[in-house]
Amino acid sequence: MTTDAVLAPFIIGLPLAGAVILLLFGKRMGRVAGVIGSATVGVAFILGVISFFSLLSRPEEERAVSRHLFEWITAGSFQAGVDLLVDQLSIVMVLVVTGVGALIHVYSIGYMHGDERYPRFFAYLNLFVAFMLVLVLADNLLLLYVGWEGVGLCSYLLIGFWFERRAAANAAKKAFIVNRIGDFSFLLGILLLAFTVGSLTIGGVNSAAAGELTAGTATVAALLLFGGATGKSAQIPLYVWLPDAMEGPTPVSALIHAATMVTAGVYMVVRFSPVFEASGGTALAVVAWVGAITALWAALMACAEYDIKRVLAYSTISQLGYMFLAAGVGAYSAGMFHLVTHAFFKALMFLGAGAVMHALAGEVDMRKMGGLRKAMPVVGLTFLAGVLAISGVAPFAGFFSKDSILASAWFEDQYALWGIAVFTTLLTAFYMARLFFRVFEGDLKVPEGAHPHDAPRSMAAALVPLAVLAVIGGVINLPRLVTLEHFLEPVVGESHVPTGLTPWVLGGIALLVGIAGILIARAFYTTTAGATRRQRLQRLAPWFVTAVRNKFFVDRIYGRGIVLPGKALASFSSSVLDTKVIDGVVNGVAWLIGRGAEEGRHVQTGYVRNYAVITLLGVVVLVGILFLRIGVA
Amino acid sequence: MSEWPFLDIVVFLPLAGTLLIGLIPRARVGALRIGALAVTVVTFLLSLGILMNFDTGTADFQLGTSVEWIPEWGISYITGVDGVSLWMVMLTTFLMPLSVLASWSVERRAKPYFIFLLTLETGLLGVFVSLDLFLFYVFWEASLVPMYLLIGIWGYRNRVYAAMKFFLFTLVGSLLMLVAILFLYFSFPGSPTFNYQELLGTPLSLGTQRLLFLGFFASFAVKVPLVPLHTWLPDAHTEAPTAGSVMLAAVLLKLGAYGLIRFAIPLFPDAARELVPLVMTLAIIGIVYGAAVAIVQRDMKRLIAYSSIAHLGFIVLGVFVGSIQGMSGGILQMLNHGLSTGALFMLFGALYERRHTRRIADYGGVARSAPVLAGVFLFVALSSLGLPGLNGFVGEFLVLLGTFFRYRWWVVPAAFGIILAAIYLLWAYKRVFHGPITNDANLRIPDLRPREMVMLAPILVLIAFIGVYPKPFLDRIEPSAQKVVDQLRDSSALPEAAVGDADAP
Amino acid sequence: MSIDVAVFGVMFVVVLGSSIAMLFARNAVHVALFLVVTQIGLAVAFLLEGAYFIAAIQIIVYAGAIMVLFLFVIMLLGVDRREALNEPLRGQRPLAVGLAALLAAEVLYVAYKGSDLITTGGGSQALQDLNADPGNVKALARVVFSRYLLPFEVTSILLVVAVVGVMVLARQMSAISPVSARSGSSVADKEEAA
Amino acid sequence: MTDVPPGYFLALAGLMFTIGVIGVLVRRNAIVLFMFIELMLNAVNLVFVTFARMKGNIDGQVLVFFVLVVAAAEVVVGLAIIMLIARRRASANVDDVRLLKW
Repeated sequence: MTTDAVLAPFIIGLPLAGAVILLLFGKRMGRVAGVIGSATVGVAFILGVISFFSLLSRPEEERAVSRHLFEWITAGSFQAGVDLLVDQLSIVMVLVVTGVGALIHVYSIGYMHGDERYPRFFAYLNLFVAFMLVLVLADNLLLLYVGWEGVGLCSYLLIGFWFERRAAANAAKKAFIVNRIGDFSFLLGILLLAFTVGSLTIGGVNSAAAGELTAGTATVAALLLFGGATGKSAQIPLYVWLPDAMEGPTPVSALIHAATMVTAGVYMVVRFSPVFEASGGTALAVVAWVGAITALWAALMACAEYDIKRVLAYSTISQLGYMFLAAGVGAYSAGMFHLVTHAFFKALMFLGAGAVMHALAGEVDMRKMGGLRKAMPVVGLTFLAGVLAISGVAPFAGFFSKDSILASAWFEDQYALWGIAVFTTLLTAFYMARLFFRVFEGDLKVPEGAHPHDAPRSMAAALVPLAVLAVIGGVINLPRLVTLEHFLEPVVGESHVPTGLTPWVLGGIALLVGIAGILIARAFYTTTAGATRRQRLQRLAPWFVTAVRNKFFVDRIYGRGIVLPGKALASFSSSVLDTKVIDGVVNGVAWLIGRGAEEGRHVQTGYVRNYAVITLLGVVVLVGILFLRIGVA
Repeated sequence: MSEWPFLDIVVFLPLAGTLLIGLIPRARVGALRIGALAVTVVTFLLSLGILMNFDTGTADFQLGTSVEWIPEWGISYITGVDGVSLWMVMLTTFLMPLSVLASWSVERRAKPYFIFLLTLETGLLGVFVSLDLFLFYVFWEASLVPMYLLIGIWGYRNRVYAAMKFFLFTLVGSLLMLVAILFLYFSFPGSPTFNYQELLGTPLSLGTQRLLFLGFFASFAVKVPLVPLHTWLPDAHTEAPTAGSVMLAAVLLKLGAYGLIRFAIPLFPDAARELVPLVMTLAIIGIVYGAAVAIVQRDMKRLIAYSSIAHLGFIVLGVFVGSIQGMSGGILQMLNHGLSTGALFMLFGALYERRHTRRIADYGGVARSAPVLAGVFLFVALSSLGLPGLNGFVGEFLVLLGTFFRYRWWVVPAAFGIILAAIYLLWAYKRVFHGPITNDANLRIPDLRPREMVMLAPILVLIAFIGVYPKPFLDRIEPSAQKVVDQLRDSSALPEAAVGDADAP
Repeated sequence: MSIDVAVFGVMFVVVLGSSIAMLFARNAVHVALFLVVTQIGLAVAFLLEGAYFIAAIQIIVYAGAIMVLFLFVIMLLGVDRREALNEPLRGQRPLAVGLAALLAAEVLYVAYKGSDLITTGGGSQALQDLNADPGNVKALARVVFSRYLLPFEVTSILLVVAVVGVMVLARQMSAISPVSARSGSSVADKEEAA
Repeated sequence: MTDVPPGYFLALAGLMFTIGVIGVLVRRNAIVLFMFIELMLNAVNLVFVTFARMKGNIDGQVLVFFVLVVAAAEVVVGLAIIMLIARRRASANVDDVRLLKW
């Protein structure tokens, strides 16, 4: 067996073991828990790197190894095993998950310091990493589903980590349930594929998609799977849980709600790209449009948000939209590329935001902050790297990945999508710069009683490497040099970036738009004149501002339109159907019998002579019957 | 070794154990508990003998005995297990010691309590192993009485109403079944017999089959329970003492599903086939309705009771879709539901002992004062809502898969039930365990005690084990499940919709 | 023939008349006396039908012992108590009379239609022979102590049980008033006489 | 022995029985009630004797003998009970004893 196949179970097993140990014995460990938690993920990362090089050492066409561990569910002709698949795509995800995961673990040692449930936090984080690895390493749709729901569970646990806060508890529940709605669709997709393909292995599904699967089935299957992705990756219409999920501790937001879990949807779409392709355009178009609209939609909301974590959350939704847009136009490697770079810079920014909160006693409202760059230079600088990266400023990582998405859209002749994406780029640059200027630039402004200090060592230890990656992460896919694209080709198919002037022009446009966004934000948010300009702008379309500030009323619509009627229906069932109708019938029958007996017992007068008359009646009737039956003579 | 009549010993050991309990003076509650625990543990250990001697490869009945009882009327004592009843027997013997542990706080009239509990065990086990309709009916009714007394004497405030309702619902159903049994007995062409395996061949017209099927179905549908015959369940669950709820949910409800698999389908296959749409409709209504109603319950035990209705809907759905996946999944789900709902009742029972209220609104923030309890509860709740990797998922997935293979569209409302399950369980969990502590009484709730951990640990291990490696369970279920599926399916009329049929939806 | 018919006719009138008189007698003592008359009339009927022994004990036990017992109890409870004329139960009287009339019609119909049917075996002649040869009492005794021995013995047990039962009741009665002990024992005495 | 047809005796018995029934139904004094029962028993006795004549054997008369004994036992116990009740309630009216109503 090859090194990578041997290592795969251990890559999952290490964090899992860490989680179990921490859950069972964490209480007695104290601070060691953090070290153990980080170490398991760190070692898993090293194993991932070893596997990566072991894959690289093999010829290109043999870079996919599957390993059957044991049979899982077998019934009749249906079989699903616990099989792991290590190939180019999964190893990239493994590296991102374990790499970013390890850094965030380290960061959490500092961030969660002093929390009473410190060991529990690392147990959950480890468990999350384990499930995420199951998700990406699964060679089988059903096992992938295990990881898929497993990360949802960990997300639930971690969002609700501070469950004493009502908001956190609600957000956790909301996240899980909204995800479940997506999973409902995902599960139906799995059932459909199990039925039509007969096997749930990735190879089986994808080769069936390339072969016998009809376009209709493929479309339905792809859309059902994508329904799951909209839940997990927070796309329209199921994105509503992600902003609320910011109630969780910041490392959680960084790891789960920015870098890894939310990208699972993108990974899944890329993984099953043949199914999406087989639908003959419909499914991909839906993916692309949902992605594009989500990107724009979330970006708009990010512009009006004052909670720094929520800005980042909307930004994540928006960036995930980009990734789906890429997948939708068939640029899978571009999507994966953006997934990787996004993991770097978004995790970085979340951690930076966490450092700010840590320094300001948990304050998240950016209106109460300002000029923090001088107080916390490391954080400020690294955050700036993230902002530039996401805004698509060359040569930061985001520029390359975003540019390749934009270019793909353009070359697929999806100009409308391209337009939306470019406009979103502008918005992205704007709101990120707005955030940066408000928090880090200008005069020092902190909430009362807070003593801003720079990030402690463990936190900085995570920030700096991530900042470096955000700066230079683009190199993994430098056009025509070392390319991720090329590496992924055997899995996702060739991508054809045309040569010539156009790509350069497109790249230039993206860059200019990004810079423009930053400049607009600068005009609005750094000077005192900016404030009046802002007000003047808002007066132009006050209804729009209201709509954006209220998140387009989506939460309220869902609440009033779905949750309330649903609850009313359930209440009706419970208090009317069940207790009145069904129990009414039951108790009614009982009442009727009781009542009848109550009335009927008055026949028992107690007068012997009365009874005797009845007896006589019986005798007369009986003799009469005898006459009728046998007659006389 | 296999010459030992393990099965019969296991069935009657608890009843014999009541004699032991009878010898212990009433006042020595501690000794009574230990005695009951010892009896149930020994029963469980002996039942492992059944498991070990069970031959995986066959769908026939095994390990049983057959003696004539009242030969004049063709009544015999015939027992035996197959893949379906094996797990039900194991579930019963497994949960019984845990129920005794859950009854540790019973002080009032402890002696009759434990005697009834043990009698209940014999009754339940007897139902699962009887292969003579008369014997089956005797056990069926015999299991009813101790449960009725457990609810009626040791229950909570409204216990008499609940016990009465439980008793009458089930009794009305089982009387219809008795009529059907007698009818079947008299229509058997050979020498009169109640022997199940001989009766299987009784030639009946479709009309007769339909009536007799409905007779059996009435009894089993009440026990399952299927909507709209379910309203006894929330009351019975709510008012029953913890161990009563556990046994009620974990085993008693399975009697219905088990009866459908063992009797209703094989005895009247044509009628069963014809009435599949009806039963499936009821099952699906049960899934969605039970879950929806569970959402708005204010009483935790009621909520769990309604969740049982939804889960049992899944089981019946799986049993009746007529595919091996559905049937295996349904049977496995019987086991799973027994474990997870049993554990939920134990956990909530533990919480009740601490706070003496069942109202969800009286709780809040309990995870802070009792973190282990909260964690275990969450684990079990996740199993109940079908989180992949835990046991509930395996069963639910197989049921859905089986349903999809035969009746594509029915799967949508059934799967919708999974969303609802997440809603009611997590919402309730949030209200009980999360959030700030608003009620000072919740401030100092003691965490799980060692006894409770011992009681729950085996269930938790099994929940995880079945979730990760259900193969040993499915292997033993499959031959018997296949047999019933074959009986339910008219192989000439419906082609095997096997996995791999590439026809598009 | 003629004398028999005449005796029957007189007996018929006396029995029926005194029975009806029982219905209308207000005083319990009168009722009892009418009953005695009826029973004596019946004894005549028994004689007519060749049941000599039965006729004898009818008079000795029934008209004698049992009726004395009745009178005894009536005396104990007070002789002059008369029943009220009104009927508190609505519809009781018409219903009773109506239903009784129906019953009578049915019975009379049977008597009219079926009296010949059961005349089997030897008929009156055979009975006459029995009365002649071993004699009525002997014939009766033979049957009682052979075919009906077991019922006969059971009857004796019944009598013992009745005696014991009455003694128990008498003890309860003595708890109510001391006078009653005497009446209890007298009942037992009468019983033995029977 | 007479040659009056048995049917006449049966008719007499039937009428006596009916009168006994009416008496039981309309009279209220417990002792009187008892006497009417005796009347009915007597009517039955007459039937037995008549049947004995019709069948030509003596068994019917034996039955009368038994009826007599049973009647004696019944009267003894019955009267004792009536006494008991009459002493407790100072009344021999059967309508006064109706504890077992409803």
